[in-house]
Amino acid sequence: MSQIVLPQSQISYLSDGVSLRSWLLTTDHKRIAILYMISITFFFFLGGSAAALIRYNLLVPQGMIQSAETYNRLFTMHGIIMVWFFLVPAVPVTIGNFMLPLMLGARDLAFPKLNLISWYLFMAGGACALYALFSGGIDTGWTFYTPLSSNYAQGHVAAVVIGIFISGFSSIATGLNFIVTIHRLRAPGLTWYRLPVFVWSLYSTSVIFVLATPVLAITLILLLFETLFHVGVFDPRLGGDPLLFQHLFWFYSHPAVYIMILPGLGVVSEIIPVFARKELFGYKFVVWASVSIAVIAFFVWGHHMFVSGQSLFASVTFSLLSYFVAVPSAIKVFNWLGTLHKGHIRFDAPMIYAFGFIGLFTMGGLTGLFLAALAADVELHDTYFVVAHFHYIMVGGMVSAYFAALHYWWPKMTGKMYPEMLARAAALLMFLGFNVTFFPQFILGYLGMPRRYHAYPPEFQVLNVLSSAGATILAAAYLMPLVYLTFSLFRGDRAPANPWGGLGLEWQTPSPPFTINFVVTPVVTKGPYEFPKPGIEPSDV
Amino acid sequence: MRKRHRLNLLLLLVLFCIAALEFGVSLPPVPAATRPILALPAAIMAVLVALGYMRLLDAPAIARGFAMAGIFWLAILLGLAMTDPLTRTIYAVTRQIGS
Amino acid sequence: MSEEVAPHTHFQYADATHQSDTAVAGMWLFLASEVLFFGGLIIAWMFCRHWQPAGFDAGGRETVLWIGTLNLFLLITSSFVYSSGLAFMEAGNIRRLVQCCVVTMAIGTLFLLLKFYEWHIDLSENLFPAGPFKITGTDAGGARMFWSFYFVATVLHALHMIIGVGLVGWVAVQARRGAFDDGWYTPVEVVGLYWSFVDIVWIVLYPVIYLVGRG
Amino acid sequence: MRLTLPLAASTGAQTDLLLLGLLAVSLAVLGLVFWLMLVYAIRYRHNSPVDRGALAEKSFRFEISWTVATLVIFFGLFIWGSTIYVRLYQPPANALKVYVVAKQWMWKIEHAGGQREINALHIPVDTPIELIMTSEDVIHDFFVPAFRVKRDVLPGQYETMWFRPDRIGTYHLFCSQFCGTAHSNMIGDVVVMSAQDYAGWLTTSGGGKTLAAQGKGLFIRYGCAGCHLGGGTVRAPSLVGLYGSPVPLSDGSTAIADDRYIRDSIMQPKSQVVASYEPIMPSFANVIGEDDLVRLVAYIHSLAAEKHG
Repeated sequence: MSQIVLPQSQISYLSDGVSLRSWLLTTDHKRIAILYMISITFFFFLGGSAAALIRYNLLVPQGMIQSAETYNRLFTMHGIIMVWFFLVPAVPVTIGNFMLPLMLGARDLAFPKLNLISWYLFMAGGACALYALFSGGIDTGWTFYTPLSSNYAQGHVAAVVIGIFISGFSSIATGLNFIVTIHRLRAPGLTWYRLPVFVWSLYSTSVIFVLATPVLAITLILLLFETLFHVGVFDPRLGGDPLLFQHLFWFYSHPAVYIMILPGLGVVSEIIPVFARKELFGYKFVVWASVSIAVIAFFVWGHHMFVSGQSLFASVTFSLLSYFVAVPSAIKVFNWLGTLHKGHIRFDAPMIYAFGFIGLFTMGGLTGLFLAALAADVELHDTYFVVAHFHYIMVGGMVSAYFAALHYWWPKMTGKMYPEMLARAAALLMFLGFNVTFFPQFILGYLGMPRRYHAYPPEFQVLNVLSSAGATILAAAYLMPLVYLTFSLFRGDRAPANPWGGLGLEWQTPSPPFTINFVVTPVVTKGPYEFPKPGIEPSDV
Repeated sequence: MRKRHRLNLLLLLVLFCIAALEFGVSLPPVPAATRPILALPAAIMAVLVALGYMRLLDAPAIARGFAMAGIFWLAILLGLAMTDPLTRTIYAVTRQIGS
Repeated sequence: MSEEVAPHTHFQYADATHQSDTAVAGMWLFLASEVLFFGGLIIAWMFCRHWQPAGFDAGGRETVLWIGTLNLFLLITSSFVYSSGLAFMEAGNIRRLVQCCVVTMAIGTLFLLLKFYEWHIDLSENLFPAGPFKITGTDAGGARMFWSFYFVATVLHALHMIIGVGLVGWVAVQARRGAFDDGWYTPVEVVGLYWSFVDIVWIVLYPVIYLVGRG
Repeated sequence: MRLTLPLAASTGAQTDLLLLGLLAVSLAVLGLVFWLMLVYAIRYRHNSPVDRGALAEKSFRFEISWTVATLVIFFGLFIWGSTIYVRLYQPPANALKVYVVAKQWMWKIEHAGGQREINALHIPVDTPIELIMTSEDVIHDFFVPAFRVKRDVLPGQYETMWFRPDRIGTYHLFCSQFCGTAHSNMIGDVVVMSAQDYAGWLTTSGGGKTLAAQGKGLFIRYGCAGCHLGGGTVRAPSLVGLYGSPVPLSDGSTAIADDRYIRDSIMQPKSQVVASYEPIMPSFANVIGEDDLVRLVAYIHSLAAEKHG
């Protein structure tokens, strides 16, 4: 590769070459973040439409969609697309890719070409999975439990498994890139305890990316081998153990749910101090809470298998460990409240999303305690209580944090301000729609309605109709940002370099930033949240 | 440079000895319970190659950190997962499908 | 940060050693993920062997022991050869490095040829788990599973070996083209890490496949 | 539309108590978080003139206090949850055994007296019931919300679950592990009846020969009697009085001859050979189906009663 001449040009990364080729072969982390954002949004609305059809079907006890087969393929598609093609990559690859080098004062990630390969792997995996899902799909649920998925499933299990397998390498590449960048490319003076908490949460997420995803890769290879040759690795009739698949699958999938939530925790820890104009309460505790979540996340996967025939000793061990992993999340919530105490809170759109996040994430976390208690899990496992629990954390927590981050850094990424009033309305509508959709499901789960049911007994209908109604409000609330954010690209007024008064290095670059980020590498002297005396207007900082 | 070559050669001989030992130990019939000791020579050889040929000691500090992380997480996967089959009291009955 | 940039250094690195240490750290992290990848295979092997000890031993006895053992010694030697090639590189002796790379590639190819020959023997003896299988009776299930692990593990290892041989070849070509000097030879180091790691994987797989069944 | 789930099994009372306890803890924490957010949002909003006072208070004390508090509460919940869970693993000896065979998209239930039901389970009130369940294809899950119990049903091995119903009535039975196309149709009714009604149901629903009686016929037809009833040329362990007693095995260990041991010895005889006997018994793995196996096990179970009886 020829030697790179250091680009001296001061033009922004958006207008630095407009040909399709300059976008599709870019190694600029900012452009790759934009490419990812477009593909993430596509997958989000695709998975969302599958969810809408599921809620449509559950309006009546016998199911609006005639064939149960179609319903099974719908919820499997909803699960696969949302987990692997929206939630796992969501914040790290879009906001993380864009902001990490800026926050570190670096010019790009450690391995720019690897970053582009990561996007292409993600799209290749996505294309492969979409081909399978649209040419018939599969009816195994996103968990692929054997022997159902290996011996009894009709449909394109092999093609979907290969698609997810390829997209797994995209996660490993991104995680590897982030960890090495955070270690090696920090600006002078930027010590570990001066790093913004979002960088710490990206670091913890990347540790899980790199160390959990390979186990998913080998699990999918073994599943593929079993599906093609029926040799009995997971088939008890030939001597295999179906619980082995569940152990291997959940060893990846539980840390994966922490991959999904940790960046959200980082974003909220970034937004609350800025909009409360007050230093983050207990910075070191919040930081070490993120890192300890990344480590303990690997000890707890057995709580998915309390009633699946796992041994008594293992179940009791995993129940204890599952309670330990809940403690760091509790510490974070208390520290956010500590930050709000005696602050100067401004309720811009990102802050409304952050408040929504705290409320819904706390509810999600607390219902996790229900499922970690062994005897309660016997009653609640595989019912709508579990569905409500993980939607409170994934949709109430993660998606709210994604929208919060989107609105918080939108001026920096696009150089345009979003319409404030519309954004606040969308945030409140999303909070309302979400609760109407998913709170009834807690009650349905307690009443014993099992998951993944195409038809259900009539006594559950009222709550299901309520939930479906909420889903329509939620769908409307998701469409609003799509409209006004794209609208702001063309009509939005120019964004100042630092609209919110944030102290991170990313706010010291113009909006949108140059291709090389910093003409002169900044030197860091203070911590990330040492705000000047309160009362000063943010824009004149 | 000469010292490095001598070290490499010495390591090669040590590895050959351990490999030969491992091969030799496994020939006489050993009761099933003690077979996991075969993991010992393999682990020693792996560590020797990592320290000697991969020069883990003079690699940057975080590289050593990543190596330790890999081993630690592997131990979690193997250790915690094995608590289930080892303590599962009910018999996993196999039904042979005659080939 | 000085504007003139050392050769081969990407614009986001301060200097050459900064970049080479980063590359080495990046490779070690990738190897940690590979440890988990093969670790998943090992836990699956431990699980199934726990439920089917008799079947696994029956399957293990059918493996071709001499090829496995010869391959073990071959790979250890190849690690030694490549490592001494790296030592020559540090002293700036590129000709020796190219020779060591060629020898390493030769050993790697010999390993692969032996492995293909072993697979040929196994397939001819109906040891592929699907379809007609050599071992029948109560141990058939366990042996069938052993052989499915054998093929998954050896195919994955062979793929890693093929990539390794390709990488060493790329290093040899670059070295002959004069891309490296004693000031900058990071790719040689990084490929060395990958090659020795593939050797370690075989060191761990060897007893699992060949010896445990025969004990 | 009701919002509470009636309890129909005395073994479920503890679980209900635990659920209430968890709800109380959650509401307390939630209330604290929501209240604080509301207060801070109003009191410390941007332009409110209220005095902010000393800003930089040490955070260490707060951190340790709420970390320790959460640890203690969580540990308590863990202990409470697992003590109840352990009891699920210990069915009482006198429990009424009912065999359940799950098949893709139906529940086949067989009572000791030979009665067979599809997607329905009739049981007497106030007697501990132990379900011995296995599956013929994929993983299912026997879930009765009213009894607060569920258990995955794995193919190729027995899973047991027990409860003591204490209210007469009909309750839902769901399959709660996704098992394919008609997963949502794999439901049924659990009918808890008084002792007299149950006895009446037993006779009217075609009991006919008991499971054990049918098992005796199979015991002869499959040739087990040839070796195990003595008098034959082959030396084989006697099965009289076997059920429930410890069996010395050839590898030195001893196993308790319960349902699983008997089933395992029929399907894979060489895995646990009785001490001082040759492993010559052929495997009946693909000869005997799930239903016949249940009858054979019931017959061998009845041989034990013969000795004690």
